[in-house]
Amino acid sequence: MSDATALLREPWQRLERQRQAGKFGIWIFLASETLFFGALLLTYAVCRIEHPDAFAAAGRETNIWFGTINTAILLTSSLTMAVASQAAAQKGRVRQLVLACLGATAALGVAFMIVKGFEYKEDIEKHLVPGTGFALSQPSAQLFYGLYWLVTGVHAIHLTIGIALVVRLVLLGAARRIRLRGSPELEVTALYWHLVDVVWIFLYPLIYLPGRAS
Amino acid sequence: MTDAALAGELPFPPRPDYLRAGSTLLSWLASTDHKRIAILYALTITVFFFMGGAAITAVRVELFVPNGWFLTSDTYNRLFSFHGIIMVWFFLVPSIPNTFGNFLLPLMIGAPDVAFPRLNLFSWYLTLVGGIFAVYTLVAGGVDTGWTFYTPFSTMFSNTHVLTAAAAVFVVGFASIATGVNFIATTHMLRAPGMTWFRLPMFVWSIYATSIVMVLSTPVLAISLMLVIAERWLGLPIFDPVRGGDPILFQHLFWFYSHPAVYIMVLPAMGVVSEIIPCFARRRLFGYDFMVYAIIAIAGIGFFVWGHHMFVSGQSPYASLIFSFLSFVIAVPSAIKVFNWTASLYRGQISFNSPMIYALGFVGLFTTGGLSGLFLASIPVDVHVTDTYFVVAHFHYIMVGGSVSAFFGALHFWWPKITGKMYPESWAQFAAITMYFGFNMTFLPQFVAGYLGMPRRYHTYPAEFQVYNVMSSAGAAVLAAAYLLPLVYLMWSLFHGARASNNPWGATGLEWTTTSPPPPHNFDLQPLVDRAPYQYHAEGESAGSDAPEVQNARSLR
Amino acid sequence: MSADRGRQEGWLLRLWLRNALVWAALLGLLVLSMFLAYIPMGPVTVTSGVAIAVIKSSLVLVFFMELIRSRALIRLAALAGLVFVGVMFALTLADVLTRSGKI
Amino acid sequence: MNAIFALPEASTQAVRVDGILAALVIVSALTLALVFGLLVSFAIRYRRGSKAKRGRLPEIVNREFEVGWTAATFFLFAFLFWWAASADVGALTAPANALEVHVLAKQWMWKTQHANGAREIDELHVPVGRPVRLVMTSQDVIHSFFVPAFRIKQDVLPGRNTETWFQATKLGVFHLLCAEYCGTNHSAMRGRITVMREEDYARWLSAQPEGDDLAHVGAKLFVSQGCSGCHASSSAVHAPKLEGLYGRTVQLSDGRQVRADDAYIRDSMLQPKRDIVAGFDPIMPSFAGLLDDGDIQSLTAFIRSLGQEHGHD
Ligand code: HEA
Ligand code: HEA
Ligand code: HEC
Ligand code: CUA
Ligand SMILES: [Cu+2]
Repeated sequence: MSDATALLREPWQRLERQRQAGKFGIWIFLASETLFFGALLLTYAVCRIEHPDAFAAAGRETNIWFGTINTAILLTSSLTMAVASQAAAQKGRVRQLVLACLGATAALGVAFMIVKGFEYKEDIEKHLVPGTGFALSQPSAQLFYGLYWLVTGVHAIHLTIGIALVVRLVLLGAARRIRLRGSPELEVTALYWHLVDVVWIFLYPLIYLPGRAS
Repeated sequence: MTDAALAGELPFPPRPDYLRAGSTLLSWLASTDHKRIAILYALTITVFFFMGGAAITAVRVELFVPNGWFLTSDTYNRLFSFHGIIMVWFFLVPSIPNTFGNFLLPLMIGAPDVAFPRLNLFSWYLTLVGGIFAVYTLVAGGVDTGWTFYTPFSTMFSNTHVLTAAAAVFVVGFASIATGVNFIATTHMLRAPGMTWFRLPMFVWSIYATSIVMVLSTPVLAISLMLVIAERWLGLPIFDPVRGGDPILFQHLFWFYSHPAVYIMVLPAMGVVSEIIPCFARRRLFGYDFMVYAIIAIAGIGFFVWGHHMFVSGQSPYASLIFSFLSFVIAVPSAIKVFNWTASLYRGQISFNSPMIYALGFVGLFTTGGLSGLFLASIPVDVHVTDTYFVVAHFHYIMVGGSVSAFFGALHFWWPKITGKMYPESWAQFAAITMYFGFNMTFLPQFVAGYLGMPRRYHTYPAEFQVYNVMSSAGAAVLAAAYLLPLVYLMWSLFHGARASNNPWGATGLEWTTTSPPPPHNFDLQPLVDRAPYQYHAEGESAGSDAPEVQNARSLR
Repeated sequence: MSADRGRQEGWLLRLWLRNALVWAALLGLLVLSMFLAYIPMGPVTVTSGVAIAVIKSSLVLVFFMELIRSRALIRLAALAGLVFVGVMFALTLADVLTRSGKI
Repeated sequence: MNAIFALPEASTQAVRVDGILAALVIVSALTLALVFGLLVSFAIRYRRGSKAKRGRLPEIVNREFEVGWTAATFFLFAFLFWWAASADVGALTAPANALEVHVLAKQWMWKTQHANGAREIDELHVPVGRPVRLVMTSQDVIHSFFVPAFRIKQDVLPGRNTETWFQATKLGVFHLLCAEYCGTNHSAMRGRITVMREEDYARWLSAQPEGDDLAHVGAKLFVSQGCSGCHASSSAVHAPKLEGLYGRTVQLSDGRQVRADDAYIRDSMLQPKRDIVAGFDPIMPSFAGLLDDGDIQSLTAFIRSLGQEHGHD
């Protein structure tokens, strides 16, 4: 009982209702995010339809190994996140497990960012930044890289927020400042994390796979 | 009315109302009470309304003569751009949803607050940050892209403060999304026992539909502006035609938001009118369930028509045909609304208090503006009148004649509830009527000027259009005066107005069952709902001839 | 007490197993899409990448995000985003794909 | 130039547009009369305390009413759409015998060029009664070519051609306005359209200073830019002959068919890999960045002239 009241917030009277509202709220937000990234992907689609060769040529210049490894990292982080949130919804004693999984999730997120950092470094060295001195001759190949930097940048910002949220949960949970079992915040964070992952799942074939076949 | 008489007899409520629960600045700026946040919003948008109005006043003065007389072209362009940006994103989009929606939504569904009170406060701060960006833009020298930010002008050619202007809108967009999420969750999760979906007042439905539009369309605005910022600031090519970018793509993204956004601006107004008309006609709302379906239909179909802003843009003619057809389709649910409001007057007991005048004004002006929308939806006609004053007249009819009227209607209707004070009725009626005439004087001539070929965003214009511009500018002066009146007498009423009773209009609706102003948590007892809204008379009867007090005693128990 | 622990380990195992299965499928699909990208199949190559991304994200949505066990309301919210993204793509591409020059 | 209360109907399209407009005005006026009429008469008749009969509501079945007016408005709107749309579709493509004029917009002027190379700035002379096709592009931002008296308007885009056409029916001088906001002097980006008798037009045209005509400029470019290295009939490279290409339907290697219009030819130069002609290798390099909009117009005119010569003999 006292546990439940610890998690309860204004204006709610019952934790169950509050949890439902939180979950519903985050899903609405995710729907909003879907349109956010949807609009970016639409931009990509239109540019690619108009310049198929430039996109193929530009896509070939990306480093598929960084991309694939990073995808694998994120997919794994989704696994640990899923386990954390599903375990926290159970009745048993799960604190250690949840903490460990959350920690792993955050670590994988950081790993992704590190790999991404190396990739960015390589891109800059290969002059794949649009503007003067751009490596490819077709002007429209710059469109691809304009979008590349933007999309991966926006994704990285989302991921950073995600990492911060997870780290917060780990710290608070480890210090027993909040109870992780049944925590609406954990559930909400997990859903956000998975969405960021879904976005990357779409970015992977669009960024790293064009132009490989020729 | 008998309010003045009643006022003395009302006992003071035993506990402080929300206005008196804490009087430090912090108790306002850190409050999570939806009613206080509503007041914060109200102050903010009032400031912005007058800023936007002042900018366009200068424009109207300049347009008195064909070749301008006190502004440079650059200043002119910055003024109308500022006007559009401020009026749309800092006044009209947040106007009814964030003030009245915030204030009334929990009250109307019998909840103590919105679902996420801290998010609610956060969203106001976002609006404020956006507003600071906007004001900074103005102070630093302004922006000259128009409110539409068309590329490649905005990305490569304008040398004004596009970045901060776009950032302002970007930030305020997130305030919209946050508010939308909050309201949707509130409507789903916090309805009082017995408050089923089909017992919701129309205003709640309209806010709910508006929130859905906000949540699903605003992110696309964010993206379109982010792309502009990225291209202009970071040099990432997206729309640059030299590098194969597609400027029309920007228009698609922009209008994917901005057409639904016009329904963000009008749906809440429709909700307001659907509350006022039954109350002052003492009639049930005609065809309640159809009104609900219509509002949902408008919100949904509103997403499918954006291309009607692009008939001459170089968009494919096939796409234009689809968009044209869908634009006609969306007029059907709008027609349902107009006819139902009209039918709600039938066999009523109509009194013409100022909210009712505004509401009736809304119906007429919205219909006029909406019908002109059908001209624009017909491709050959639009080809001729697009980007002329015909379009300017069209949207001011709906946004100013319609939505702003409804905003003022709401302000007067709920003023007693919000402040606990009555305003001077005859001044209010006078202001409402002046506004109506000033408005028509300003914008009716613009239809003609537009048809004759006067393009919009024109600092100088061919001399034959001068007649229309002079009429329009004269009307704008009347309109400005009419807008200043409420500012004065409403302020006055705060200090000298009679105390308002809980339900001065004899209206149905949960917000009228609590005290005026309401206590911090809205209701002393959890309300229970056992009937549909607008029970002004028994089913199948028409409005009775008794005084509203007597009727209320019967219908409200 | 020990019976309790036994039960707990039972569901823990199932929980891991269920999620690891999904994870394995995801990684499998990732590798698959990488290989398919190198096979020249014209438009099919592009489609395969996107189609696999759709499958992968459905897996995440349904199992990791537990849409499979969510209430109808939640599913509706998830669907709403997708529907309107669909509208945005459909109507924009209705323009882009039919601009002048093409029959 | 124009009367204050009426706008001349100076093109075939103008008559059509005004027809639709008149119908819309009538429908709207009737609707407004209905809505305002009901509002006002209810307001008077059922004002508070009036003697009008109230009592039980008559058995007007709500649902039937709603369905009735919903259906009525829907069909009315469907009809209006169909009517307006058919007028639009009819006006989409210019007649084949249309005179071709090239328009280049830039901040803040209109440059026009006739087929024989005569150039004008902020002016356009056209013969009455002949369809005129405008092929337009912009050097900087988006502009919009607007002639109120003709009821035509078309945005002019950078990096792309757009087209519109008109057939003037009245002699006179009419406004040419820029209708898409394009920066500081947007409102000063105005010009004049002079509609002349056919023979006056011919005389005017021949009196213009000898501009290099577009096709000739194009022919020079065709050599200097190296096009002829592949496309000339003597060339060893396997590239399609361009004679008679213009307006023909081209079979592409991926099975699509495309009409060789200005946009297609433009794309062929800027993005050759996009539409590969069936039977040829995608070896043509992109000329994006090498050719500006004016060059492209000239080359297009040249290719077009090849087609015409072919047709004549
Ligand atoms: C609140 C704002 C609002 C609203 C509600 C609307 C509503 C509508 N608008 Fe408007 N519009 C704007 C704000 C709004 N608009 C703005 C700001 C612009 C310009 C933006 C810019 O370029 O800066 C614009 C521009 C605009 C254009 C593009 C013009 C151009 O730039 O070329 C078009 C074209 O189709 C259009 C159409 C419509 C239609 C069909 C409706 C419909 O929803 C109207 C439906 C209502 C009715 C039709 C009236 C009621 C119906 C009846 C009473 C039925 C009976 C009728 C009969 C029997 C005939 N609008
Ligand atoms: C959304 C809401 C909204 C509102 C409420 C208004 C309100 C008004 N608008 Fe605005 N308008 C737009 C939205 C709105 N507008 C948009 C989106 C555009 C397009 C911009 C673009 O092209 O990018 C536009 C453009 C626009 C133009 C076209 C400019 C051009 O194309 O060149 C004109 C011209 O008359 C105009 C007039 C007016 C007038 C007279 C009012 C009046 O109703 C305003 C009345 C209010 C006041 C007058 C304020 C109160 C009085 C004072 C503050 C006293 C004055 C004080 C001093 C002078 C010190 N508007
Ligand atoms: C290296 C050789 C080469 C050069 C140089 C070249 N082209 Fe081509 N062009 C080709 C080939 C091969 C094709 C057919 C394949 C294709 O459609 O891309 C072609 C196709 C075209 C077409 C489409 C023809 C059709 O039948 O549809 C046009 C138009 C064209 N070229 C114009 C030009 C112009 C103008 C230039 C100079 C500015 C130019 N080309 C320079 C090789 C060349
Ligand atoms: Cu050119 Cu406006
Ligand atoms: Cu619109």
